[in-house]
Amino acid sequence: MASTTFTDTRWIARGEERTSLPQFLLWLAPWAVVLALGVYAAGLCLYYGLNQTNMDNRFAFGLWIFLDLGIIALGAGAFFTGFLVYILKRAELQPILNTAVVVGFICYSGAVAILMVDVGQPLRAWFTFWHPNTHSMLTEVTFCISCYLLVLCLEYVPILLRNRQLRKLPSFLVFEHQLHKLVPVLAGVGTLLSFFHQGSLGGLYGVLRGRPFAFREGFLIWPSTFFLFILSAIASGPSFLMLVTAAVEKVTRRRLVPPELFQRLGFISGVLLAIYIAAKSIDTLIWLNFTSPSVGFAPWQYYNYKPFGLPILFAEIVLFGLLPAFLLTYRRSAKRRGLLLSAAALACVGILLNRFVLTVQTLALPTLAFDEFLHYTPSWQEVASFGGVIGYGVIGYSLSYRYLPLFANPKGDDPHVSGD
Amino acid sequence: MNARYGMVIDLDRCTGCGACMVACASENNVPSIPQATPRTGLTPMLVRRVSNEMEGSARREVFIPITCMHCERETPCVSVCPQQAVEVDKATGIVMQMPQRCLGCRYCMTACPYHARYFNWWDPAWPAGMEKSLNPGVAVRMRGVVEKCNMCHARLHSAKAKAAAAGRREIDPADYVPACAEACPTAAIRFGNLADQNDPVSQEAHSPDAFRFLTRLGTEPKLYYKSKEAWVRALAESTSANAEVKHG
Amino acid sequence: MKVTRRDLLLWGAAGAAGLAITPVPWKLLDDVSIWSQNWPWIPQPTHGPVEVKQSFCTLCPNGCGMRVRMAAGWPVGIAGVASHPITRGALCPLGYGAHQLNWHPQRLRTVRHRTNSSSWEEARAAFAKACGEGPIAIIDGYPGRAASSVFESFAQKRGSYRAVLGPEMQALSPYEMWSGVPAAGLGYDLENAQTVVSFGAPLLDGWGTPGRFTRLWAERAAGSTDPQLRLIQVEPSFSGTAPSRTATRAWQWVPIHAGAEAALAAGLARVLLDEHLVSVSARGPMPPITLAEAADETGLSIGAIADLARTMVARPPVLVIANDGNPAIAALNVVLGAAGAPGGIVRRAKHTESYASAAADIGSARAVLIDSTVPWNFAPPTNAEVFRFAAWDGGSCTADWLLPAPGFLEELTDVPTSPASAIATYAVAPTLLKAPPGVQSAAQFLFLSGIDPTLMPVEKIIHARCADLFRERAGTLQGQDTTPVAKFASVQKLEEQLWKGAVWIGEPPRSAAFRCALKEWPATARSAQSMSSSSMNWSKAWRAPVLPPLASKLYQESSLREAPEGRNA
Amino acid sequence: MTAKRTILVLGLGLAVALLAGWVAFPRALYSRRHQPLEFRHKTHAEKSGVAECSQCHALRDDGTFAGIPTIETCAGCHSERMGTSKAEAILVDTYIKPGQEIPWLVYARQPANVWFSHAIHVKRVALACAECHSTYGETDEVRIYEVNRISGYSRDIWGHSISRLRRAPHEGMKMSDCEDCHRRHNLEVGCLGCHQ
Repeated sequence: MASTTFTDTRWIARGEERTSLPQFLLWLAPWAVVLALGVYAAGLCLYYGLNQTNMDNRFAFGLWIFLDLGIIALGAGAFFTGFLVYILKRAELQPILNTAVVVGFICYSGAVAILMVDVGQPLRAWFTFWHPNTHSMLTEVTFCISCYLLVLCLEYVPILLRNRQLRKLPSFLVFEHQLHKLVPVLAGVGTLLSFFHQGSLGGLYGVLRGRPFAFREGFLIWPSTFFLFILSAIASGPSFLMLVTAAVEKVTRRRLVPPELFQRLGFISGVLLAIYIAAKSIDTLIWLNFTSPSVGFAPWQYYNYKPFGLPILFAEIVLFGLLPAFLLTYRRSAKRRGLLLSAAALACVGILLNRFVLTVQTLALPTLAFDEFLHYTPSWQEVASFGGVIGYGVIGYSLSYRYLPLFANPKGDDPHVSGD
Repeated sequence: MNARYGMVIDLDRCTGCGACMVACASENNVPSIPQATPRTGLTPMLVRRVSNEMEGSARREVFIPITCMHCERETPCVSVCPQQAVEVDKATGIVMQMPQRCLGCRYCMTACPYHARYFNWWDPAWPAGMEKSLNPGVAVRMRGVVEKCNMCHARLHSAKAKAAAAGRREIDPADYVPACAEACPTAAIRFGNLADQNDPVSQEAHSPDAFRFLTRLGTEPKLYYKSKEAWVRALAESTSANAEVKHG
Repeated sequence: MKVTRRDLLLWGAAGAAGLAITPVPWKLLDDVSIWSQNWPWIPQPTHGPVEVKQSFCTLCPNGCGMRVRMAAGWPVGIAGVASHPITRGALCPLGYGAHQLNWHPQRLRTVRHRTNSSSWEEARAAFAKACGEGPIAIIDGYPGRAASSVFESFAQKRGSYRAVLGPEMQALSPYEMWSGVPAAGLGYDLENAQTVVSFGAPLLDGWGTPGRFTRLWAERAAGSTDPQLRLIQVEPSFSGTAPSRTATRAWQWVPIHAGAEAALAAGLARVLLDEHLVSVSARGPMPPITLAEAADETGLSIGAIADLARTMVARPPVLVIANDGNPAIAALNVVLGAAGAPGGIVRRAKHTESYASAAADIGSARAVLIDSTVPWNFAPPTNAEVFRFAAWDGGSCTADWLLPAPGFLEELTDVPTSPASAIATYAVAPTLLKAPPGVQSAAQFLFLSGIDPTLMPVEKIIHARCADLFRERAGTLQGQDTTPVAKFASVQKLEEQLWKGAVWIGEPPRSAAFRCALKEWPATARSAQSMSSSSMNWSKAWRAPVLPPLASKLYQESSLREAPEGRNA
Repeated sequence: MTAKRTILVLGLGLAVALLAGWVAFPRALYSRRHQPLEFRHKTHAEKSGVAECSQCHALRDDGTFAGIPTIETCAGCHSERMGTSKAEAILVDTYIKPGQEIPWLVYARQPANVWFSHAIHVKRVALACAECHSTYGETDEVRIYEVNRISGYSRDIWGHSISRLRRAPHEGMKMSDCEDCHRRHNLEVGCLGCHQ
């Protein structure tokens, strides 16, 4: 069935016009290069070991962990939108649901791929499932992320099967229908899993009793960062979805979703962001005044080391917190697409900054009185292999966009019955 | 009765010669890595040099041997390990690291406030023939795993075997002394059973000059340090004192 | 019936599902992880019966006692010997890694003539030829051994024998000049000193026998504000470089201008004599330098020098230790009456060997034979043909002949009294490892060259020395237990013990006085070398060709020490 | 019709998979090796009146286990050929005369990171050798040594049955087997109790 002529229209959903194949390939080419370079770099790390990175015994976590936490937070849009649509029955968000799933799938699979390079002995990584240490936040993360990745696959498959050619196989169509019935359930499960691993990613650092900069008291077994991470993730998720959709609209020069939807997303994002910032501020105050001093670390001492001064804290809370929260929720600013999007961008940057501070600053700060404040610059292998994930993301999304009906088509007829 | 092995390190006696570091590496088959730096090297026992930051004749320096503190409560590295590669041994109180179980996620390294854990960034290698000089009691680690002080468990093993062969249940304390304590030319490092009231080490641990690092973290380390110099004892707690003078 | 794509898909699906309920995926998962735990390229130790052998470290002339743990016949670990009278269980960091040295990549296994490889026959021929043509010189880095006496007797007729001495011995040479007692017979009675003033000697950093002074210091001084053993370190302070670990751990550190040691010594002597702080009997010559000049040169105030002088004598006996042959500093000891008094410079009770440390001029030699014990940084005269013995190639070697010598534990040698020791000791380091083929010690080389038929092999000489010990019936033998030599029934019994690692100990230096005839103050020579690096002792003064690989832990994988020169991390 | 066909195809796929997994795979996974020499435990025991395993497989004074006797022990009797068998010739000429150790393939060889003290198990707890090593020592057979191509472990470590379900008490020397026995005698041992 391989088409001999240099075209792929038979694969593109009816009623959707897409750019010509050559133009599409031209768009993919640079990203393919980035991806290839990333695969090569990752290969080096797997073959020669992690000496290929610039991490060391003091900076045992580096760029990778920071970006993993980052993209997983941004990928939270997937489960959260599913949650809103299927659990809270917010039908108006339906149009971006597929995008949400694809973005989520890409973020999570990418993060997991990088993690497999990041661990020193990937061949033994499965021990976590066989000999799990139930007290470890990382165990929680590993279980939830791998399970949720499975859920995402199950959510992605029906979208995949809606491809024009694949629909030709009757059994697939049946399968897809069955699966689609499952989707609400999956959304529920996904929500549960996501709440836990987003949280335990925060817990990851919150439990570090040995690192008073990160250590937090908490509720039951979960430190406060557990809940802050959930909040910040669901706050930034929608913003990121908005940015992705907007980017696609820019590239394809066409309206894919009604503008009200953007405002809706922005509002949700903004409100959650506001809640998050409030919670974070309280948490920070408690930590500075009680938690940290109680273990012998004077408040504010962490901010004596440039470049990690107080401005970072300010930026996190005001510049990338309150400001976007306001812009996203305030009707006037939300109406202006430009403002809305830049606010969304600010929100996402804020979350990334938060993850950066927690991962990098925590390790850079001294604990013993005679420790030095440390610096670390990732090696090209680290940067490249992460670039690979981004390349993978863009390519993955582009393909999905081209060959799958990501956005319910304007005619509004239900994609399930339409088609041949 | 269960033992609680620990050490008392008399910093006033330490001349920073580094014998403990070499003896430790030799006992535990720690390779010498050509490309390694102070930040990527393997030094399960590491002597750190600290000064009172004065100039001229007022300058004092102290050498602080740092190794795993074998924390007793809330042991930071144990709770974080996702696959039980770290545990506190009930019988000895030793915090054990199992490199063959480890998947190299390095979470325990970020958890350790003493930076006493080391990652094998490279595969171990020895010049041709030198593998004959490896200690048969210790398995060589491979790249991609975390290692640390296991209190020379190979010596505990041979002490146990010796006792068993002699039909004894308990080991002879003389048979079990970690390499660093054995090697220290000034007997600054002393090893003993903190659970045993009559053990001189457990008594020394309660001397007024004795202190432990970062006790307020509440991890109850089993490595005690000793100094008559107040500025040295002041190093026990966090950086807050001299945070101002340090900057990135 | 034709197979459709659908069939294939279904078949594959069923197959995949089926495999999941077979051992394949699960067993593979397990085996692959086990493989990762036993990677074939990770070296593994050799297993076998374990035994502990007593021996002595021969890396430097201090001959520390060591227990060598051998597994399957190979050394796998090294520890000190608590019963050793001088080291008392201590070793230096290099000693603990020494058992790996024999496999060092720079180990020499073949004879090298300049850049190309050669043979022992050619080397011997060349040496014989040289001996015929002119005077030869033999350089020994570890005088007093049986091998050394082989060198001496060979050199007697054909040239000169010269011992390269470490700073500890150099510091004793002035007293030899003034008293006629050979420096090799002198030592520091540290054990009885109460105040030790070191002029740049790295007393806490591997000076003399590692562990000898550090042990004393740890037991009598460490941490105490008013210690029984007061260590005063006189040492230049250089801005930028950290002071030596001795300076920063000492009871008192006196920072002075670089190279002003002699001036300070003179200044102190003047104060001691002016203020009659020293007993009249011990009065030495008055230095020809005013206190003001001394103060000016050292950078200390007049008051500071005076105070230092008073502090010195406050807690006698006081001993001044130099780090080189600087006569002014030695003279200070004479003024203090520390030369030839308990707790000062003492003359060892009868020691088994006496050797000429006379620095004969070897500039005119036709050929120079350098023993493997000579520090690698020893520079021989260029006009002579140089036969350099060494177990390891330390790099940038200018010798004409590079001759592979036995490595660590591979050679039978006796262990004479360690430099600057107050008591005489004697021990034997047996051969614990078979030397690789094509390796030969300098003594064997001379013996096999057959140039001098009267030469005795090392083993014979050691037997003879043991016989002497037995005949003299003096001292005790310190092994698992302590036995006076007089108690031994036969020389065989004595030798047996010595071969098992026992140490012969001479009488303690009680009536150890000797007179120094020092009429006037020696010409104030500036210090030969000035200390700055904290790692000076094992990298500069006594540069070994190579270090045990694990030494990298100290200067490369940590910043505990500076990388020795030529070994930058 | 299509339903039948579907079932047929599915069944076919399943059958192939099961056959490959349960029959072909185990054969492919292990490589079979012969011992360098044949050795008859039973005969040796009878001829030289050996009653205890420990008489040849002895504990050293320091509690370490000497394992298989060295070539000197063999030379004690076999310094010259004692028979006309081919094995005898090989033994004397290739091993005893040049003093070359026999490279026996040890069925129970544990990996480098395992510390197992025979002293503790045999001397203190008085376990019978057969508990772990079966009665191999009482037979005259020379078993084929099977080694896992991937992990390099002797097949005895996993046990002969690939499913590990039906296996004799002495079969299987994986960590889980040690743990089971320890659990049965409720003995708790930490990681480093058995690892090095």
